[in-house]
Amino acid sequence: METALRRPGDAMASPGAGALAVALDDVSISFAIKGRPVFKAVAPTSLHVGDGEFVAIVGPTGCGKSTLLNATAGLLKPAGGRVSIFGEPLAGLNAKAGYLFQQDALMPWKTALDNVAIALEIGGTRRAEALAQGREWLGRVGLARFTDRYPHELSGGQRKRVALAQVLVRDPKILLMDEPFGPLDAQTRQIMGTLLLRLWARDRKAVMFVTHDLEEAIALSDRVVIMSAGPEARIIGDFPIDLARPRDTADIRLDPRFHQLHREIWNQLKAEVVKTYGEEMP
Amino acid sequence: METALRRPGDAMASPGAGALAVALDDVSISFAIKGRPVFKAVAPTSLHVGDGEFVAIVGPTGCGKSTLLNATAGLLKPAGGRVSIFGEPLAGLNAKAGYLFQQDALMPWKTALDNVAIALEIGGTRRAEALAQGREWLGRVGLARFTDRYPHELSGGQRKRVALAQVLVRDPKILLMDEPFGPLDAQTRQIMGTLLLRLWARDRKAVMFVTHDLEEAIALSDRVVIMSAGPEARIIGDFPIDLARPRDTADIRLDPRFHQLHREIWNQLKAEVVKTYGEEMP
Amino acid sequence: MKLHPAKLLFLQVLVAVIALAIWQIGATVPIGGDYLLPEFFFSKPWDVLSRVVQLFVSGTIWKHLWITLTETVLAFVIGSAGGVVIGFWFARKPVVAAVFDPYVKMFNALPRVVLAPIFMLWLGLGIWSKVALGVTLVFFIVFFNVYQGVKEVSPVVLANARMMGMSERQLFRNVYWPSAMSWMFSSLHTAVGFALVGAVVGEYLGSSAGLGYLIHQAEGVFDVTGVFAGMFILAAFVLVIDWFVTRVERRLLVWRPQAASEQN
Amino acid sequence: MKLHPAKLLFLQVLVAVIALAIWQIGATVPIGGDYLLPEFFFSKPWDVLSRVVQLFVSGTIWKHLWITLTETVLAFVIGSAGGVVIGFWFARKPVVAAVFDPYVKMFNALPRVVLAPIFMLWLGLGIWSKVALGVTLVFFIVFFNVYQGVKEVSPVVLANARMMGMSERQLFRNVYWPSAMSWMFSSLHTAVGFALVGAVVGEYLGSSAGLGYLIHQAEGVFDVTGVFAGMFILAAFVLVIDWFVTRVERRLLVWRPQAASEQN
Amino acid sequence: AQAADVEKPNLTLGVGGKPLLYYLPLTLAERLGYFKDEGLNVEINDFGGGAKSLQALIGGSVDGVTGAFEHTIRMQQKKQDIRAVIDLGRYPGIVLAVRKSEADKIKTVADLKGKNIGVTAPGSSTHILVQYAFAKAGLKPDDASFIGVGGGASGVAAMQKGEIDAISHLDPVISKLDDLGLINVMIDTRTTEGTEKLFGGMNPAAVLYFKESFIEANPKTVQALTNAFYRTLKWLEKATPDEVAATVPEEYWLGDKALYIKAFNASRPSFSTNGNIDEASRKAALNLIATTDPTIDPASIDLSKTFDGSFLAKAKSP
Ligand SMILES: Nc1ncnc2c1ncn2[C@@H]1O[C@H](COP(=O)(O)OP(=O)(O)OP(=O)(O)O)[C@@H](O)[C@H]1O
Ligand SMILES: Nc1ncnc2c1ncn2[C@@H]1O[C@H](COP(=O)(O)OP(=O)(O)OP(=O)(O)O)[C@@H](O)[C@H]1O
Ligand SMILES: [Mg+2]
Ligand SMILES: [Mg+2]
Repeated sequence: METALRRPGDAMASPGAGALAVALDDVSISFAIKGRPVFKAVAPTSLHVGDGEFVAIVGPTGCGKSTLLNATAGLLKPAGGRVSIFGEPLAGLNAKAGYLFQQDALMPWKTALDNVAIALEIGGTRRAEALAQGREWLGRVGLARFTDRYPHELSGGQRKRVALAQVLVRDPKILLMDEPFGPLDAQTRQIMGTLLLRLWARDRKAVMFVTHDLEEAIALSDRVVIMSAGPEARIIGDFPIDLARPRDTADIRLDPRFHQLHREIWNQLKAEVVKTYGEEMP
Repeated sequence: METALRRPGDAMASPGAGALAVALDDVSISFAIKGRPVFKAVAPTSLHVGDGEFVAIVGPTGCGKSTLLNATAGLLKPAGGRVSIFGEPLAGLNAKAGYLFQQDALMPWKTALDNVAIALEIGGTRRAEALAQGREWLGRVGLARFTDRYPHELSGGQRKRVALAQVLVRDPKILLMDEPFGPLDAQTRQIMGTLLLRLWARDRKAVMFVTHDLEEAIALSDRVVIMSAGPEARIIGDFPIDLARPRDTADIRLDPRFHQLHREIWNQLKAEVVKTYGEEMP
Repeated sequence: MKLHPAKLLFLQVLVAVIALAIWQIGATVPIGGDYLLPEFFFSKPWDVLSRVVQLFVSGTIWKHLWITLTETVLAFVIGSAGGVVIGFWFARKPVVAAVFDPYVKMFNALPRVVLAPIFMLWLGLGIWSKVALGVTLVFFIVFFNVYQGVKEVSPVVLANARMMGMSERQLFRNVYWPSAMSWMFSSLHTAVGFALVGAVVGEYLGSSAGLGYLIHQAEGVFDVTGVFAGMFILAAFVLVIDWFVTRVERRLLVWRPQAASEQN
Repeated sequence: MKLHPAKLLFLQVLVAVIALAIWQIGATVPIGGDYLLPEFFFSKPWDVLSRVVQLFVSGTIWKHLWITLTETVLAFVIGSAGGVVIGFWFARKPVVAAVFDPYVKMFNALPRVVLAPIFMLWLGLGIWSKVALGVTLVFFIVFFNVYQGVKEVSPVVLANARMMGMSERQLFRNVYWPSAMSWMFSSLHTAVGFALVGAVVGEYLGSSAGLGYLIHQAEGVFDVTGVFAGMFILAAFVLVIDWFVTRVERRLLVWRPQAASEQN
Repeated sequence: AQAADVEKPNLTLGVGGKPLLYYLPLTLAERLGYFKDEGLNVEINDFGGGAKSLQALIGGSVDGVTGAFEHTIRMQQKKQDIRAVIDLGRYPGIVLAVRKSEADKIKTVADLKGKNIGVTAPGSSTHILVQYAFAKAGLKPDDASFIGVGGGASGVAAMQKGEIDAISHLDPVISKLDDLGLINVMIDTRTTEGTEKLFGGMNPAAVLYFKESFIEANPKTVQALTNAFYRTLKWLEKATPDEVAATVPEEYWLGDKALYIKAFNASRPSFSTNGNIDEASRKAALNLIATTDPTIDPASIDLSKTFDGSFLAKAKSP
């Protein structure tokens, strides 16, 4: 398993390899729960994401993926370890990152369009320009006809796509995405994946992409990281994806190398998930 | 396409076929939006679910799946058509149904265990008994160690599983499930699917199961219903799944018939989704 | 469960009629030798109504009404603005809030009646001393609610907004303010009444005009009819102000899903 | 941004010291020939403090304090219980709410000072007429907040609970009540002060004991020191009641995520 | 004085502003222990004003009230039978004073036209007195604007800030203003001359009154109270200012004993010495309110029902 963590081709994962967008070094995360011992969600863990690298994170439910993203975003203070962003230790919020939350996070008092436009406006973009770009982005995620709806008037998948537009329109250097395509149908998922890859190819953002769909993880990313079941979750696998770019998210699934990778990662993941239920499942 | 709707073996879908758990006849659903023409989400549509039948509903995001479940639950009044439950026209809430919502719907002021136990307590079960059963169900969904957590202290997938336990513990005659396994990893999904099937096999509930995962839909259900992209969404495909029961949700995917069905349904679905983006995608 | 407006109006009038009937009977029909609502303390509805009409017909009321209106509106506006600003400030600066918390609560507990002489000393006998009294009532109601409202902002929405890079000011405009709005309006509905109470009590304690002055004068000569007429005008008056508040509220809260209890 | 308790206490005391210093200077150092806080109206902090001490040492205060405490607690409990019950009732019965809405608002606008004689008529001179005054203040604050709180219940959580088959009563216990709780407590914090204000104003308008009586007596003979001493005791007093409310609140709201503004 | 056999040994008296010098006999009777001597246990309830104490009497919360004599007349108009049994103050004790800086411009009542005049409350006796003076001077009631300034320190504040040009008020406000050198007295009904000048005779002010029904049901109790007050009046007649100051609670000294004694000396003549309200005084009182309140019909008032002298007579000859 150690070999999985340190593969020869995995230069970017090792510290000091130059431009690291995100460096989590020995980061551990705990939650204080009233009247209970501290819950150690994530054991000391290191994860390095190079500038322009697309890292997918998979792991059993409740292992600590969201928690890890929260720490990278600066929303959660790790119990131990260091978080560095482009070489600088992170203090406060991570201003370089855009974060697509797992939960609904749209402002309910703004229409879909305003929710997207505000992301630009706070950066100083004029309103007319922000609205134009917002409209364009909503079109890209397939919501051109829903611009003036309030969040509660949208379906779950539609809200998620508004949130996606909200994050992407700002064009951040680092993208943190927590199950961005969760409530979307397979077809829409692929379309969105292609959209994301196109954007990423243009100016090579660093991406941390949490998903439960292993195929999606392989199809999109440069590296797939596997977390063990919690508590005290750790990274137990780190697989570089050596599929050629640019990729077509649909066609790539026919590639034999894809299947080989899939099988390899799946086996490790499966063992891990079974552990979660080990004693508990009926 | 008409043939897809009325297949010879599809007796249960036709009206008057005896014990129908849910009968939606020419149900149409509209939303009033301020300062805009009425939004016709679902065009007059009929869907019949026999007693003990497991129907999966798939369709592009935003087509009206949740809306259809809401109408069946009695939470939403259809603009037209009739909703009957076990032959009776539905007035008010559907007391026979358990509904797993797409959104977070746990009571934030109750622990996971209390959230499950309350579902029994309101039916008159004594507290001690309700707690015992709640604990057992939380164990079944893999959360035995999280019984006394409040919802905000759980991960997205954990919350969903608490909600699942909350619905299943009541043992309703009709199950309405809106993307119940959405935020779960593939492995946990299968475990939960198996759990659901076991339960269903025991006392043959009627199930309406919304999912974006076509493989899951086929693996679990007796029938897969496809909805067209909205607005004015309709049911445009109705495929009986003639795979043998009992099924193992993992092994069944190796069955050649499974693949055949998958391809068949997929082709129709794909065409549908592309329509949604037709003019809009960049 | 929506009522037809005409039916609603009918029911509302019915309630008024029943209340007036009870009043009339209580004031004129002795029950067990005693009046339930002795005329000396309660007057009679018909007398009160005709006095109200007379006040309006003779025109004497307008000047008083105008003064009280000015005071009420000023107290309401200043008090709620203050409550909103300080409420937000406290909510965003936990240290400030923690330090001043006991003092705010202490001030809230001071009986305003006792403060009247001090306000008169500082602000004179004109409308401002009455406005000040109203402000001390309105302020605390709005303050506590806004303070709580800001703390109730959804953590996820807030985190999202902060990740977008919003400054404190932008957060205020785009998150805290709209989110605390329903709290604010809830407190405003209470505050409208209290603004008027403050103004009237101020007038009552020292003034030369206003509804409170009228009531006080009537009380001094044991003219209960006059007192009730004054209170009646007062009450009708607050409905008008509240109607404006409700309109603004409807306007600003369009984004809300229909209230849960109104569905179905 | 959490303060160390000792540091917090230090800052709080500092604020008090600064305020007292300003008071002392304003009362004793003439600015431009005039005193900012003339002693005749404001007394001097030191005098007030020694009067407070004297009141406690001589023991005269206890009787008054006890009476006012009883009135305040009764007004608070009855007023909030009424506000909660009627608030829930109105929120759950839109028709009732719509019909009575204007009347509730009208009553909220009646100056309590004018109502005092009526309460005395009905309830006599004992504590109950004072309690009634306090109740009319507390009730409306709690009522409006609970009413709004119920309407703000998350529609999804409510729909889920209803699908479970909860009866109206079960919904109340398991959904509306816990959900409206933070609204309720917000209003309770305001209401504590108003309960006391009501009690004191009642005493002020007619009584033979209580803090309001003390203050009224002192005021009648220009004993500002006495007035301020009374107000000071009053204010200290409300902090104690509020402390209890806060404890109950903490207890009942354990399930809340840490308030958004306190994170980070 | 007899003891023990009163019908109602525990009773409550109402008063609107107990510390006022206007009600000094009440405080004295209490502090001198005269109620106790009569076998009475008196609880004194202090109200926000005279009107409120009267309302408490009508409402039945108090048994008797020390208040203005005019209340008995007004209540007759309202069909409430209220009777005075003993007079405590012969003169109203109200002072109309003008601000010093205006004194050279305002010399007579007629000069008050168009000015701002502070009164304790609109409709109160201080207001009515000015209106009476206006009527005598040929002015209309609304020829000046009357500002209610309340009973306490607000009057002083209003005068200090120059917001009122004249004030019609009672002690201790008047003495305080005088002490501060802010006012010139124009009409002083604390003294015999001042009162006679304005009313042409006496004009009873503070009295002890009851509901007729109460007097009927509790004659011995009323007698005991009358006895106690009569004894107080006699004590007061002879007492030195220092004795009075020593008898009242220290808090009543206005924070300044000298000021209290000054105020007492100014008011001294206004306290009744014999407790009687004669026919002329009653007429004067009726004349006062009838002049200023058009709703009072003098013809319909039976003045003999406003004062019941039988108790006083017994108190004088025990
Ligand atoms: N605020 C909290 N307090 C206590 N425990 C928490 C809190 N937030 C998360 N946890 C726990 O930490 C662990 C990791 O949670 P996290 O949300 O990171 O999981 P996840 O990997 O994102 O899971 P999922 O795929 O279900 O979203 C879980 O066991 C969860 O119960
Ligand atoms: N309250 C509402 N007001 C207006 N339009 C609504 C409302 N709720 C849903 N809609 C619209 O109705 C359509 C169907 O919504 P629904 O939530 O049923 O979609 P869905 O099939 O569940 O989608 P998803 O897979 O994304 O959850 C969508 O276009 C949505 O915008
Ligand atoms: Mg997560
Ligand atoms: Mg949906």
